[in-house]
Amino acid sequence: MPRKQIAQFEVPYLQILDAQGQIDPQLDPQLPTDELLRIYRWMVLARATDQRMLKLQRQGRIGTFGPSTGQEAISVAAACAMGDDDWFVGAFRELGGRLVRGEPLTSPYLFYNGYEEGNLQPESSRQRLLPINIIVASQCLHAVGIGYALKYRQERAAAVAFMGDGATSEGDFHEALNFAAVWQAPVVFISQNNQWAISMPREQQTRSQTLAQKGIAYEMPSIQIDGNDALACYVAVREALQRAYDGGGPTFIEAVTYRLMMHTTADDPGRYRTSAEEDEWWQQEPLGRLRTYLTAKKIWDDDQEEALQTEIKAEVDQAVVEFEAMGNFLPDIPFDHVYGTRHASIEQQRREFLTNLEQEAGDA
Amino acid sequence: MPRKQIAQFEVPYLQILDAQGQIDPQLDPQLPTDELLRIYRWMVLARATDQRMLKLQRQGRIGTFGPSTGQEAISVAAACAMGDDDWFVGAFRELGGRLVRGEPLTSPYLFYNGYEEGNLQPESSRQRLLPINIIVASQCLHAVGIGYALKYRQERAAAVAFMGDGATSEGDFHEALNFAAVWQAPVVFISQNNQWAISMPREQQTRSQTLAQKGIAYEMPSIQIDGNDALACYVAVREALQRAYDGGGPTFIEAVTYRLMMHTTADDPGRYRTSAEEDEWWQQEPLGRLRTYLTAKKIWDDDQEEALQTEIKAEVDQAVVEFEAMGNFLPDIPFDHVYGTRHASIEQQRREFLTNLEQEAGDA
Amino acid sequence: MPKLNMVQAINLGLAQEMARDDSVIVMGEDVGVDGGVFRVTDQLIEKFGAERVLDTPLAESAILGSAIGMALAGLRPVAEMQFSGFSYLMLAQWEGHASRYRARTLGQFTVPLVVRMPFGGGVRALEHHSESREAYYAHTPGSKVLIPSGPRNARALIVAAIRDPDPVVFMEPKHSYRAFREEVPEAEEVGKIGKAQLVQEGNDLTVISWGAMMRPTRKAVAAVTEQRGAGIEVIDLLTIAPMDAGAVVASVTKTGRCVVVQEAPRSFSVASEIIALLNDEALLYLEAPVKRLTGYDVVTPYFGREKSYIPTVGRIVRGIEETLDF
Amino acid sequence: MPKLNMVQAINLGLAQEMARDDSVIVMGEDVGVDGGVFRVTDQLIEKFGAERVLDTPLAESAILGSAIGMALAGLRPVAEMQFSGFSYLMLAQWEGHASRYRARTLGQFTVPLVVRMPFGGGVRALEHHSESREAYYAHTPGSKVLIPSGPRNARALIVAAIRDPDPVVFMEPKHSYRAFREEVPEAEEVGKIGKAQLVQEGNDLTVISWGAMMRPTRKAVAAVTEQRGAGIEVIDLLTIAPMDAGAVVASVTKTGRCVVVQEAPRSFSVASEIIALLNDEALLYLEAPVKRLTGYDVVTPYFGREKSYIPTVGRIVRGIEETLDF
Ligand SMILES: Cc1ncc(C[n+]2csc(CCOP(=O)(O)OP(=O)(O)O)c2C)c(N)n1
Ligand SMILES: Cc1ncc(C[n+]2csc(CCOP(=O)(O)OP(=O)(O)O)c2C)c(N)n1
Ligand SMILES: [Mg+2]
Ligand SMILES: [Mg+2]
Repeated sequence: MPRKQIAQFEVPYLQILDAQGQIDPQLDPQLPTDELLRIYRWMVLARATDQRMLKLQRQGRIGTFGPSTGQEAISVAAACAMGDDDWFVGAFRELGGRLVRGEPLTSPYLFYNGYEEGNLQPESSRQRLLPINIIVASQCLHAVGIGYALKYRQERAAAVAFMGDGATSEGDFHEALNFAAVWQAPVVFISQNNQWAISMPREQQTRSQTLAQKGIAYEMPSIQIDGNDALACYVAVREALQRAYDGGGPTFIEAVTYRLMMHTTADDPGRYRTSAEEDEWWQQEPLGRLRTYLTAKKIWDDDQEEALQTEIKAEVDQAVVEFEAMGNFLPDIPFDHVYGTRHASIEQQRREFLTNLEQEAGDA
Repeated sequence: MPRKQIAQFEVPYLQILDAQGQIDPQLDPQLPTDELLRIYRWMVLARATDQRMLKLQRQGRIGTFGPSTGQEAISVAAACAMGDDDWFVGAFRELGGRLVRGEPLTSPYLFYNGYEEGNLQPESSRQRLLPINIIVASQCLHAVGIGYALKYRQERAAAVAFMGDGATSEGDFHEALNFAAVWQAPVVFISQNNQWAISMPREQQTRSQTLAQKGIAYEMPSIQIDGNDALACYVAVREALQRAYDGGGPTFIEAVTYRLMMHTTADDPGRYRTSAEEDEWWQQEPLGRLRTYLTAKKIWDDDQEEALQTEIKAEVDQAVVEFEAMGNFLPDIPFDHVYGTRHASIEQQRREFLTNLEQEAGDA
Repeated sequence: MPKLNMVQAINLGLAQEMARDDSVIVMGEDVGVDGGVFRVTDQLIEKFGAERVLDTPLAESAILGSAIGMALAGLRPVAEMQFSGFSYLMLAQWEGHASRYRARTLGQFTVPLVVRMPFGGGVRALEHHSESREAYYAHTPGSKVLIPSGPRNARALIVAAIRDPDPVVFMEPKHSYRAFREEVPEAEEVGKIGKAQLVQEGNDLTVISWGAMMRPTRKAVAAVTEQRGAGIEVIDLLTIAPMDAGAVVASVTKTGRCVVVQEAPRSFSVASEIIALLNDEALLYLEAPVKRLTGYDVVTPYFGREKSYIPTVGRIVRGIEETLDF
Repeated sequence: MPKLNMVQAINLGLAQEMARDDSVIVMGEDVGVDGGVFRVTDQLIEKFGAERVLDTPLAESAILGSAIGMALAGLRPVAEMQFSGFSYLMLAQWEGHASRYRARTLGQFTVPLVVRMPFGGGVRALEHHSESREAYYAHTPGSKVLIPSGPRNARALIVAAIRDPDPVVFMEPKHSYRAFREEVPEAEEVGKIGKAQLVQEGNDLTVISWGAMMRPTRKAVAAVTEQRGAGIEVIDLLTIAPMDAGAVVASVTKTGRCVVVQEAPRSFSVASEIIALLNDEALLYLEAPVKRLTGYDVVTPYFGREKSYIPTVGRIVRGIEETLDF
């Protein structure tokens, strides 16, 4: 039957640097050398930290954590594209981006060793970096509220929210994109589509061909990008930020990437995916291709690489030493931060707690 | 910059009978006369019931309720298109459809007078009619589960879920459409876009041009229809049901209509919209245009109309009489239905309750 | 001093705080142009504009979740849940974020915000519009839960809630919205969070209640006092959490008898906690079991039956008498 | 009889019920191919196929909401919340529908379903993976809340929950998942919902606990018994709601002293309700205040500090002794 079509939509895609590290000259953003090297360095540091954490976890020196190896490009490039006044609103797989934003190198260890101290941002920093968020998709809404506040205060700044592919199934994701669009809030939503939500493959998470098309539901500019291509990530985020600063409202970016390691150290991917699949994605991982490009561009060579690896190993070693030297974790600190005001009932429980603690010490 | 487009989408629209009651001959579904008259009769009955309820509410004979005047076409046509084995999963503005599905004429009064008895379906009926649902969008998920169960049991049947335009903002709406699409569950989602969610106009509820395009997020066949055109409603729902029966999964239908009355009897639309807007929509209301069409088609005339009105008034009168004669509402019935099993603590509270009740009677 | 009902009093408090501090933002479904379905936010949009009085789309988790973001970024949002019965849609944001941000960051990030919500029955409303579930919020560490009982304390407490450094659930007993008026001074009054109000002193028995139940409670107390000349002490809890344990314990230590009147279901409730508190601190002073006059552990009936399920003056009178006579 | 841990025991119960009744469907995040993040649903997809063991998308409200639909249409879904800390996302569906459908329709529509969820701390897990919030569900009328404490009762209770006509929240103490093994008979055992278990008789004091706290409780009781020769009665609650008031009251009426051990925060909790119950029914028998050995009213600390916040054997021993010596 002949029916009217009343609206049309398209989903664009961006890749600048392909899996072999070849650049599409038409799309080359011509980033300055120091910016390119800065991005690369953070990615290398993120990878090194991630791998060290894995080791520490296996040795029982920190608790369960979720590695981000293979996903360095998107959060690092986004963080590098961001301005100081922008807010970084992460989930739990943006280690690289967090470090770029000034998180102390010791924080990941502290956090994954079970101390809230790992959430503290340096007093000197702008502190526009929210702590790791574990309730899937819930942080998307915080970004919207922050965006609204920035707009209300007429700050030229935006909130950048990260979430996984699985996160797009949660109601909070939907509500966040809708609110952001209605408010035309300066927010950049970045879904790290790493193909898996624990054991759930992307194709079973949702029936849509792309995650990017979910933005159509909110009339939101949306794009799918190669999330392992640091240049595409940088360009797409910069564009989205520009739009946000200029009052153009939110953007949704689907960054196609891959979780090369286990979901968390408690997970065994062997139960649900093949190593062949993993191998294939290792061919497309972001560090190698960026290095190839930098080398081809002649702004990087093997000596520099070696020096960088040595330097970064020392940094990571140093951070671990510092972390392990930390010790003064006051036991009753939770009583200090239930409320911002003092209450007799909480103080009474604190006394009870401390008495108990003393007695426990005696038990031992 | 030249960017690839990786997916395209279109949103179709269907209107068969225009606001003047003119049919598009190319789209005429050629419904049998008795089916056309059946649809019309239910719409008239729904309107009459709605208006009577309004009167009763104003007289304090029932409590707050939300009128559906102006929205009769979509729920009635959908219910008429449905098979006996299909499930009707409503929100709270589908009075017509509920009546079609066999809800006793006394039930709306009972329900809106504060008695769960208004949710009872005749024992003789198929009972695939869920009670009114007040938590906006929550019922969408029930329809998905029912759809899954039907598929699992290999029944050739579907669940038809209704929701408002405002409902599309809730997380439950999103989660429901995603689950239904992933499961390819036989579900028809019908959003009655009546332009308002209490005082919130459709344009501020979401930024999307259409609600229909929200289905794209789930790769779900979606369509916008003239929800005041009973023929378009019937055709669209029948098509969607057919798809569901045939294993083609869910469909999303945006039915464009208008809430001609207040949100509920506790609401004053004068605070947020003009009567000019209301007047304009009165020109497009569904009963008049269907009657025009039936008359033009020469299967209906003024005498028949008059007879119908008389007949329906009598039916409505009779229902109100029956409703008002009902009285034996056992006070402790809530204790019977907390659980399907008996528990001492509940029974003890029941005794306490009954003792209190006796004493209260003494107080008076 | 103008005589205001509770709706007007809260409205006054909101308007004054908005005038005082431009970081205060009001948001929720129908709070703007419509002025709120109960008119609590009436005229605020005219006074402060649509940027500060936000008519949001229909999504409770988003309302709180975005309010949390605003609070993190330095605003002081006052978000409305249209009815408490729909607030469970935001409980994950409440339990997971609002109540935790301070602890999670050892005080570095905080979320000073208020969630207002009408609750409770007795207004012949539809399903989900009549429940009392203050215990959910009270049981959530990091939450402050306030329930005013009259226009004057409602105004003082909403002001306190807005200025408080912590997230506050402000539950408004809708049955009391227009039930009576009180003089509410134009001049600033700031309630004290964490403090109960000693409504009336007495030596024979303590009645503890809050919210809409304060009215039948006071009537019942008046009746018993008149009939028996008993000295009944009355406490209006006002803050549910963190509770004013001192006031409760001091009173019952003195009177030795206690009745708790609450609309919510009985088990695992605020009344239960009051009893537990008295057990901890005042057991040896108790001359009778503490009596819980509460809703029953049944699914809140539709309004046709609700009345019998909400404590009445007569029931409270009898409860007090039984406890006096124990 | 095979010796099973709790994970295996629940798995056995699920497998047997699925084999017995094809209306039983298991669903949730990662419950299928992965067998559940704790392996509670291990191998079920191999045994019963992907139509009966559903790996769902990541959305808790949808998991319960669609399970409600399935139950309305005659299935018996057993839905998993991956951790109780994410279950608040479905509380609106629980409070608004699962717990109400029967009452709303006077028994015409019912939702026999089970929501399983691991809860509680002590496993060095990330934020939101360590809470105990059984009180939320227990306070919701129409809800049944079960907490097993060992492999054998876990198997018997999951079977009972699946066959029950009502929605059941089945909270699995994750600290006990692999902590110990018990003999669990292959043959059918069906637990009794609403019945506590008298673990050990005694005349001097009653200890009431549930879930993971049963183990330190038993150890503490053994220690006190050994040291002092006291006769301590131990009750394992098993059903939190509707609670077995009879068992609790009978025991404390006999012993006159009571200690409640719970992991959840203290206020507005299950422990509070037990005290309220004893106040109602056994006050005159109490020779000492009922002691609450519980979590504190603080935001659950990250695991670096959590241990001190969970009741330990030593703390329970002291609590029992203090109550004996009162
Ligand atoms: C609301 C919620 N439900 C469940 C979980 C448990 N969980 C943690 S991560 C995860 C999968 C997330 O997948 P995705 O969004 O794709 O992010 P990724 O882990 O791949 O980075 C799940 C189910 C959670 N943290 N929050
Ligand atoms: C979850 C939830 N939030 C708020 C409400 C209060 N409320 C009832 S109807 C309504 C507006 C619904 O709008 P829409 O979905 O467009 O349906 P309509 O009333 O127009 O039929 C609101 C906000 C509710 N019932 N449920
Ligand atoms: Mg993922
Ligand atoms: Mg509407």
